[in-house]
Amino acid sequence: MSRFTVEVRVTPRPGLLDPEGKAVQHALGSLGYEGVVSTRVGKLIVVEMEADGEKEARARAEEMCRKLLANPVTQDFRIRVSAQAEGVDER
Amino acid sequence: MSRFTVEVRVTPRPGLLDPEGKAVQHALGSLGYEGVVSTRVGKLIVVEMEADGEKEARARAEEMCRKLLANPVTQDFRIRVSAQAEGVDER
Amino acid sequence: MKIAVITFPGSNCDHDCYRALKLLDGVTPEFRWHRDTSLGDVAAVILPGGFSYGDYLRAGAIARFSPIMDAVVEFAEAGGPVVGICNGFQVLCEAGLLPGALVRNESLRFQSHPVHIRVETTRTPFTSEYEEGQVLRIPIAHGEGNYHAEPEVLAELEGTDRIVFRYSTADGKLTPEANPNGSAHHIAGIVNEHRNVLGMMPHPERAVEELLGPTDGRGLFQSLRNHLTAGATT
Amino acid sequence: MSTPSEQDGALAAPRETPPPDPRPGDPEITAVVVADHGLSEEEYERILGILGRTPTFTELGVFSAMWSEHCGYKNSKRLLQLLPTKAPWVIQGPGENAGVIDVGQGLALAFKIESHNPPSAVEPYQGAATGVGGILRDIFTMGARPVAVLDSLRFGDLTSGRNRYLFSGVVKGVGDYGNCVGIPNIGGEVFFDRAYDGNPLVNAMALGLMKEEDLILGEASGVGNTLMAVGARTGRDGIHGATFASEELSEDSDEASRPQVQVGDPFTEKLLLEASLELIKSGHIVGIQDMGAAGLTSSASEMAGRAGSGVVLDTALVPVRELGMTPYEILLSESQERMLVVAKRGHEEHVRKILEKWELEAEPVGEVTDDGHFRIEEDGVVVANIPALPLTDGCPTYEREGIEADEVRELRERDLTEFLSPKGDLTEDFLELLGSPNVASRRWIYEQFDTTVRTSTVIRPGGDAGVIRIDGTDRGIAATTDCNGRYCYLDPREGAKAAVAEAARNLVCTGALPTAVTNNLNFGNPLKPHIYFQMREAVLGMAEACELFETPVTGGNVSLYNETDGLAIYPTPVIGMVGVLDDVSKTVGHAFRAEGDCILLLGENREEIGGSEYLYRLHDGLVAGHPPVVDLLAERRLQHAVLALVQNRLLHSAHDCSEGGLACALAQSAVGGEGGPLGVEVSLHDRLAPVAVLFGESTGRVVITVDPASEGEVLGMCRNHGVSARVLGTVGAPHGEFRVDTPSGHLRTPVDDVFQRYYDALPNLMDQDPDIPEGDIHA
Ligand SMILES: Nc1ncnc2c1ncn2[C@@H]1O[C@H](COP(=O)(O)OP(=O)(O)O)[C@@H](O)[C@H]1O
Ligand SMILES: [Mg+2]
Repeated sequence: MSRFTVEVRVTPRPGLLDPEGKAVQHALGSLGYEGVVSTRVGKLIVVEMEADGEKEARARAEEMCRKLLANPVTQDFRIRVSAQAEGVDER
Repeated sequence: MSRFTVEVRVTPRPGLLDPEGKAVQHALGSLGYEGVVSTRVGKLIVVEMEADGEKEARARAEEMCRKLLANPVTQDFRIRVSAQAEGVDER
Repeated sequence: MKIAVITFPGSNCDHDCYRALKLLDGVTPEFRWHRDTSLGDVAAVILPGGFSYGDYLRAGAIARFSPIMDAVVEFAEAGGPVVGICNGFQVLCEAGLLPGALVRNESLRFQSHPVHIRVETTRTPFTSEYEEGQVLRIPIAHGEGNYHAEPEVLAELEGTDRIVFRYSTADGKLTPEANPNGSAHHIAGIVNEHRNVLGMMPHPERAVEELLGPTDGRGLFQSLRNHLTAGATT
Repeated sequence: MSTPSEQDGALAAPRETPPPDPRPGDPEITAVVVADHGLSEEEYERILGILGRTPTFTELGVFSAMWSEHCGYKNSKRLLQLLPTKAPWVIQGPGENAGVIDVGQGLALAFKIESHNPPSAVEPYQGAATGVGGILRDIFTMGARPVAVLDSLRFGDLTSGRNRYLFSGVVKGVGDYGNCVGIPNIGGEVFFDRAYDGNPLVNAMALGLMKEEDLILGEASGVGNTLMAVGARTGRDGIHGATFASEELSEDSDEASRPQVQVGDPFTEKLLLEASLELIKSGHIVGIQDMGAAGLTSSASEMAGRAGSGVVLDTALVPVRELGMTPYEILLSESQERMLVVAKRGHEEHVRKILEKWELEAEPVGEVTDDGHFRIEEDGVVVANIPALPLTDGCPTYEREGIEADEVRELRERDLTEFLSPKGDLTEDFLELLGSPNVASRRWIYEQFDTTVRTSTVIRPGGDAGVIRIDGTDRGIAATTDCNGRYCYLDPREGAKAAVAEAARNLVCTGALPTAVTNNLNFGNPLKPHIYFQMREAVLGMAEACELFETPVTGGNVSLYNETDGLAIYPTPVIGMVGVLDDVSKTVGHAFRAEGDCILLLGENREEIGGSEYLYRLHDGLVAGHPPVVDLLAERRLQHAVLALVQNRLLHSAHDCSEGGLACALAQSAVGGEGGPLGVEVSLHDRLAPVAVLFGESTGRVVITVDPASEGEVLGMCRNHGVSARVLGTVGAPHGEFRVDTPSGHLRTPVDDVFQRYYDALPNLMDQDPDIPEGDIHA
């Protein structure tokens, strides 16, 4: 068993109205940011789990998404698995 | 000018209560998922913008975060910039 | 006859539903706890409003896994009448008993005020006491009541007379201002294919007593009672 | 300058239990460490006296929290003693989690107000949300089921993006929390003025009902009974929030010195609410208290102090959210949604079972002792050992010097004659005033609050006071919060009286008899003589009015040091008042009901424009002049008259005149109905300047409507009560004209314009630009 950090990114499905994204986009515009083409707002769910390997971690995460974490009618999800306890800071 | 996809991940600061994470963690437990060590829920904001280069895109995104997208009192943010219109699917 | 009101840990309209049912002759409301596994001998089920599990993640997403929900699904599939109000509607969608989903209000704000809704069909066990086109005054109180479904699903709901209530003006017009949350096709309530499962965002249980305002919600409970008594005598 | 009181002089401590050794790893106690804990030299001396030795670091933290202004009331206690607190219907006065009054038929009402100002300035959403959470816990720890909340808010002007950010965040926080727990919001207030720029005020009030016999107190009694930590786990949130609430904010309140904010979890609160009420009914516990300000420290020591007992508890037994927490942190954490419960010995398992049903934890953490000490252990090693009573009640209290600021006196005495004639067109002035965020509809706010959950709300927010029915009876409860900080700034004594008078007037307008008061004293730094002056005067004014109205004060809260960079807020003694209706079906709304109804004015128009919204809004933020004078005896007569009219079902509507004056009161009644706006045809014959008669804010006035057939009877009843009353005109047609004539000017405009201005003003202000968090504190 090793520990994995699973990052689930849940975003509103394309075509679905994203009022929150729209609001942020509008606010960025009013703050004077030009060149902002689009803004979408979704959820980030970071799960740390014990699993037998990356593959298993990913498989379980996908199942969690389908069952609970995302609603297929309105949301898409993407999963990223990393072996570290904490994701690398990419700043 | 080229187009960049900036992904901002906003997460509750460590140590702060994350009621949503707690609720999801609890739900995953009741669904029978074992080995889930922790769950945190944050926000994912995907901004597409025109910028003169990756560096500029990142700098502007950081400013946006500090000004609007994240609340420094309760949230940390991390930024990822990619040159494509759509982030690479890492599945 | 008994009607079950389900209490999830964060339900907060369970007592209000109970009280509204209590006002009906011949009906005995009974609470069922989310951890119960059986409904017992009840003629109908109400999923009340509230914040079943804090509405974390998505409203209703966690509640649908409550132990009692298996019994509710079974009951519904056997044709038993089920009404989900507000959070109850959200739970029914998450549980797959009704199509579509309820997403955040377009305003991004919680909306709590009386609205007008137009009765679109009386061909349900829940609306027989109303007239088609009748406009009701009923409160809403929700942050995620914006009904969304794929175009095919919406077309099917339209084509099969399954949209039960739509947000409208006082005189029954469907204007954008009359739609409080951005719902597709102004949808405030729908039924399933077999017409025995109703989900609606407005709160009829808050509109049954004169002291508190309009009483347009009564018809819904009376329709249900009449449906059940008719069923019992035939 | 300060004089410690005599009565809390030598508090000799019984010292049977051994003193703790310094805990390895804890900082040494130095003068700097002491000062960092907000304790004066004199206070530290007193601590040395109480302990007879140097405190440990843990003990210092405990004293610092308990002797902060927030818990210790060191600068306000002596003033609070001036307030009337007794009446036959008061069951529990100040000193408990909430006040309790008898409301008849064996039922009791618990109610209290509490501030969450500094947390809301830093993180408006969580600050406001946890404010609501805290006040709800104060109610249900008395054994009462919360039935309503109200919120009293102050912000700087909405022209600033930061103020809009604070305002929208606070409103959302108040709403999300109460909505989720399922408690209807039935009212409150909001006021915008530059004086609140750096220091928004967020005061939340809650009401709860119980059977009288279910009352339970926050007492740790019965030696050997078990202390249990119940509810959420303890994290590092808001450590030293109580001390923080007692400090001025300054521009360099930076990241490092800023305590972590607390995050609320209303879902857990709802579970805790149900579990607590079940627990109290079960008979397995003898006491319960919220772990609010200063967390475990204040709850445990106050419970011991009240019962005259002692407690011992082991921090290693407290369920924590994070590893490696020190006793200091565990004792001072302000994590939300936690309670301290005193379980009867041997009943711990029953307690645990009840909590488990609600998916919550309950862990034994200590027990009640008889040695009068507050003793803390970490894994059996004593880390703090303090006599409980001196800790809770031995905080030095000060009476300070109070001197009025010269500049305020000058402002008050300023001649306002030049402002008595309209600035431009009278109707335009009127519409501008009506669109002021201090006059316009608050619908934008309360539509974000669930106001009808629990199906008991008879009068929703939007009128004068909220009204709920008492389930199973004919009775009702009305509640309101009021305070005009501008009046209090110009004349704190008159301003405080005006606040009490307005609260009572709001209640009687719904038909409720004013019964009792809770208050929130929001002020600047009490060490400054002109601030202390404001406090003293305000308390004296409040005391005088409450005495006369027979509305005793059963509790409240004090929030001081509301200053940024030396600039203080207006003195803002918020009054939360509750009233009782014997027959709730007689209640009256503020909106005109029918065309042809007769409009009457009770009370007198006077030439009073000092401190008015008109001056602020139409004359570049001018705050000057004498605020309206309060004639308490006339108010009392007015209250009786209105109540008699309601009793006899003679009123179709009743609305009190406040900010914006008579013209705005008429407008609010004209457009307040569900069925759309009604016209107004009114003639005023006062020999006063039009600005004074239309927009002056004289107190003691109520606009009522009655059936024309009962006009004579109503006038007669008013005469009998010694209340001046006269016919102003009639209610006009739906969507008709809004017409008010005076000898020297007219208001004329379609009532639809009035409607639009009144309802659109606040949304328009909020929709302009984004609400940005930028500003002094975040920068
Ligand atoms: N302004 C006030 N007027 C009267 N009593 C007050 C006032 N402020 C506080 N009190 C009373 O002092 C006691 C302690 O209050 P407080 O420290 O606010 O309790 P909590 O533990 O809830 O924070 C309470 O009973 C409260 O009612
Ligand atoms: Mg308290």
